[in-house]
Amino acid sequence: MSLLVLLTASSAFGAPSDATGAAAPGSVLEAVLFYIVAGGVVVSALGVCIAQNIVRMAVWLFTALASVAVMYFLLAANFIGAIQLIVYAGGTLILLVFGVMLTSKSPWIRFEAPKLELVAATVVCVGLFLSLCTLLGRAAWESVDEATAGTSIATIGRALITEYLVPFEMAGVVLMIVMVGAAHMARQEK
Amino acid sequence: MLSIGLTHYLVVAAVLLCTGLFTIMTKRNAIGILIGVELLLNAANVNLVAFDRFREGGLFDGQIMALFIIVLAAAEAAIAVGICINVYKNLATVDVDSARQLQG
Amino acid sequence: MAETTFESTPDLLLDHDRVEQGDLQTEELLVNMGPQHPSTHGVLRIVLRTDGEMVLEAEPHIGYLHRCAEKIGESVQPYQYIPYTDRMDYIAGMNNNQAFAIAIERLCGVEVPERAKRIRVIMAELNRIASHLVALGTYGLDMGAFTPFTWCFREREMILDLFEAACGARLTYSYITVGGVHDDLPDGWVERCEEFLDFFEPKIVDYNNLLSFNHIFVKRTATVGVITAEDALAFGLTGAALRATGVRWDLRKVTPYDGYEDYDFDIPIGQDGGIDGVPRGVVTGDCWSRYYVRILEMTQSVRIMRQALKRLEEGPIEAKKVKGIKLPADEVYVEIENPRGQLGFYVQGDGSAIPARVKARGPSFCNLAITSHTCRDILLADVPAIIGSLDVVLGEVDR
Amino acid sequence: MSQFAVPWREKPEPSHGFVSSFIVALAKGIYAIATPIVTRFPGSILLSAVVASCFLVWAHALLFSYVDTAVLERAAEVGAANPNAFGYFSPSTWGLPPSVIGTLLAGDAAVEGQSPGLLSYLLWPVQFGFTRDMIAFGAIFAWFNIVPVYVIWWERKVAGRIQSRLGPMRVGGWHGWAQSPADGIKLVLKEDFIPDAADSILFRAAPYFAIIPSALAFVALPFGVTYIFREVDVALVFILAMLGIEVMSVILGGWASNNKWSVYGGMREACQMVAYEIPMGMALLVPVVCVGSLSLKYIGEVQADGWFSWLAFRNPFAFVAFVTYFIASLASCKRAPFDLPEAESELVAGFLTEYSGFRWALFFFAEYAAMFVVGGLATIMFLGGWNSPIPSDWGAGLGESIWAKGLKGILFSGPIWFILKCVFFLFLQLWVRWTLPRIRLDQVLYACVQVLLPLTMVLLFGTTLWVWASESGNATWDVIASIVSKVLGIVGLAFGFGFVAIAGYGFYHRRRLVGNLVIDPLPGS
Repeated sequence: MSLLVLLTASSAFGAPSDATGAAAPGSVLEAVLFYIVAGGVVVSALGVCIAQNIVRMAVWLFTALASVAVMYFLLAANFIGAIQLIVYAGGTLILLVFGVMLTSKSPWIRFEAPKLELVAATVVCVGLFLSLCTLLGRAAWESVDEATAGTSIATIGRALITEYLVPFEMAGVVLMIVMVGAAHMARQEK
Repeated sequence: MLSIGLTHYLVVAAVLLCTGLFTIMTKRNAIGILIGVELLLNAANVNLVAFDRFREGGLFDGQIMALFIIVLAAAEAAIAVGICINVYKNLATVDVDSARQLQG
Repeated sequence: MAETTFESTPDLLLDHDRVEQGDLQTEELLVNMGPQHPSTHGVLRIVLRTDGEMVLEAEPHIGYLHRCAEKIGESVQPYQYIPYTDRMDYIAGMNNNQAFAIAIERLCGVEVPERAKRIRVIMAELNRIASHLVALGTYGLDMGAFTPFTWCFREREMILDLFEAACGARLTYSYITVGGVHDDLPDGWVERCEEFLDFFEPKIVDYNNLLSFNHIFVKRTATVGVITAEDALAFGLTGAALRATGVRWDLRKVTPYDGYEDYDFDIPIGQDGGIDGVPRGVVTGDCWSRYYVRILEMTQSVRIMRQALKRLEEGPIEAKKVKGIKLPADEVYVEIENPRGQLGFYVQGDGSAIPARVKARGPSFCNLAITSHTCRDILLADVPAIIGSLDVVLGEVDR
Repeated sequence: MSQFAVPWREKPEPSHGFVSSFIVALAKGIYAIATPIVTRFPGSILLSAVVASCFLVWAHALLFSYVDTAVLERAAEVGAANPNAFGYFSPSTWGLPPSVIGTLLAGDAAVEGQSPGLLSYLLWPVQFGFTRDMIAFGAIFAWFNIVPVYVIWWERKVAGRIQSRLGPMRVGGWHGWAQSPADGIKLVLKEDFIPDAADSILFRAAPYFAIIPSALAFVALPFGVTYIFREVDVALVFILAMLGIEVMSVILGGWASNNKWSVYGGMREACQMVAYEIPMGMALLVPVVCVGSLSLKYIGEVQADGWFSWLAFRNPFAFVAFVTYFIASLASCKRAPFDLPEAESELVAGFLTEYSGFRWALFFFAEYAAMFVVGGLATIMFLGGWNSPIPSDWGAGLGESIWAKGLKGILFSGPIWFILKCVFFLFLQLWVRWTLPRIRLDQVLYACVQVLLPLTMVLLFGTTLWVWASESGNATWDVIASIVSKVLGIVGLAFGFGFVAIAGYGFYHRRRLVGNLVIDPLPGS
């Protein structure tokens, strides 16, 4: 099993055509890898909404995030993929699981939704999905089939401190506020 | 089918979006709703990165946006988990239906 | 899937008021530490009420190793009861033998020959070293350091070899009997013992370098589980646990037995850090003090043994006619200094050869009583630190 | 059957399946064949293994120098993609233009001056990326399996020596060399036990969440300039992410076991991870700032000029960051003194309490593989990666003869140096583990958040200033920087020699503590 995953994930870095190492666009390999990874994303996402147990939901979310990261590798966005793994799967998700552990009396606690609500949600979501698919099928994107070359981290880094400097600093301020706010909320009131 | 284009990725993003929405609508556990929100954000990220990949120019705006979203998602999760724990401290449950003191 | 709950079961709660007062912070757990747990030194069961990593209170539950040791003493003759005393505190069998033997001797007025007293002192001090080695080694294990354990057991093996040479047993010796000792020392034993002492003394420096003055170890044990002298006296603590609080109390000095008054030795006590090589941050009566008092006591034991070996002379090793001796209708209570504290035996005779009542005062049992007082509002990792520093032997607690 | 029949005796003997029987038979066979040889000639076998591995590396160096010149240069000439062996892109079937494939398959006279003929026909599969991928995949997979098994054996020997014992001595003969494989077989054949109250699916899944990331980390870990499975431009972040994801398995395993001690283990790991991951990442950013790349291959390549060019000796901040990273990496591998999630004296076995058999073995495989990865990261980021301490232009006067090539192939062999350095780090980890007591949780948080984190911030800031000053081109500054670098290098050299001296002393006196006082328990017998 680990062998399979090793092969799949390592091939995601692909038989590349450029320095970033994404699978050559338009190749059969890319298609195969895409369907494997997309299958992983879809199954995990469905797992999240079907699972009743909150810890299992978190595990499904974990696999969904990991598959999305592999999808980023396929899209030649290696940096985003790695960041997705380290921040999302490694950090945020563990925070969530930590929250689950602190807030549930038992791991098998369930909060059932009413039947009617389930039906309504299903109708809404399936309808939304179908309409989105219809829209996507009709949309005429420019230069859709021509994938551009992958990025380099240096470009992203340079853009972050020139063009996107203000959002970058704002993100820092937001993180700062979040740290203070989280610390305040976690403070034990005596 | 074998030529993977932008639409393929957008369909995957649509699946993520709809499942995220479904999760938010049906789960009663506050952290479950948070998980749904993470799915939604990932749908947006997949969209951004895919558009970035299949776009002329190579400015990587999409990737940078995705980066910011990941950062903000981490911040959002930290605050939201903090709120959940506070709710749990006060109400001894994280069922969102039971947190209705402000409902008047 | 079985429905399992992490909720506290109310009838197990130790202190209902505290639970109701305390605001609900996170999940409070009742955790059983033991009876099967690596750091409870046997079959001690401690019920911990924890809030995350914090231990709000800890209550020791004992009795898993109860073998009616005292009741057995009321149905066998004293010399037959000696092997049972071995099995109480199995780490320090010699000292237990000695305590019961002295009790019977005091009751019956048996005079022990000089050579037997010397041998008893040598054996008791050897066993004190062996017992402290176990305490140090397992304390290292409790702190997560495995190596001190094997180093201590390496030296303990040599002591056990010496015991085996003297009496043929390595754990339950039954060597010190009523009226003297069971066998004379074999040829060359004294030289071997001196050789061992020469080998052993520098090893204490090794233990200090490896564990005692290790920064992490000091951080883990200093100011943890501080017991004041008042508390120690109030709870009836004895032995290293009492001396670590700064009380200079040792029965070998206070009420000498078996000729301890002849020997020149000191009573080490715990002290605050910063002087005499004691690391900064150490407080009198904390875990580190209790640990270090044992290290110092080993040095004193070596001192006593050197003197005793020098003064060992030829002579009889056992008083005459003690087997089947009739116990007078009287009672006696004798306490001696066991490695863990004061081990007392109360024996009541009724004119027959079999005691009417035997009762033991175990130092481990009494020292363990302070656990729930000390283990309040500490971290989970401090619980093994405190239990280990008290150095209890469950065989003697449960008897 | 009488009415007194004991019901539990009627149960049939548990029968092992075909795979189990096969494994046992295989193990017995190997044992039967290997034991007489290994027990009789351990020294000569060890010697011949060393010689053989040297020869293999030599042959490897020759082969790849041949292939690289004959195939890759040719490919580059025709304008194919960036050539890179072992992770060699543009496999002929996927990327290379047909004209190139035709030339390569023809083989002969592709490049002038190289001997065509038989060798090139024999080697022709190696020019295909897929073949090389398969070789490299086999190598990684084998390495991933061998490392934990033999590090565990080695750890037990090291622990034995430190504790004045011998360690494993029986299984297989020579110093218990087969102890770990035997333990592995035992673990595989053990009962597949899942507690009733556990969440059985997550309980089963958790070990795989541990082992897959640690195996994936090897994908981006370069063993040499061409010995990379996949060259990823964000290899550093990728490996850090893999180490971070492993935490999930601990939390999950602890949670799914439904044992209070396991939950404690999982929670502790989560707490600890929050504490150590930030200082660890920031300590690794120090060399990244020095070099300006996240690609491990590039970071390794800039350290090719011998000992003094290694990044730990570039500036004082990097030197301190090296120590900081090592401490944080201990926490990342759950190694003592940071082994709180499985603290056996406090939490029984922490998250591993309910695990046994194969699943338990998977956790341990992951842990030891992660130890190697962490050591490899330290090697690449601070200690020159796969480069030898000798500058790489040494030996230019030896000529281009086949023997000179072979000698240089051994002397500058990437994998040999890389593995040696990793083994050094592994030894440090073992040494620390068997010497130090365990830290308390609040002390871990204090050490990581209040000591290491500010320290690494200062280091990062300082090294940024240092790099900025170095790039300003001031001549005086360059002199100062080179002097500082030399001083640091000499300090590092002193540490290195000190380590060798201590290790050698310990090895020479390895029996000193064991038995210089033998007390005969039965005198006269």
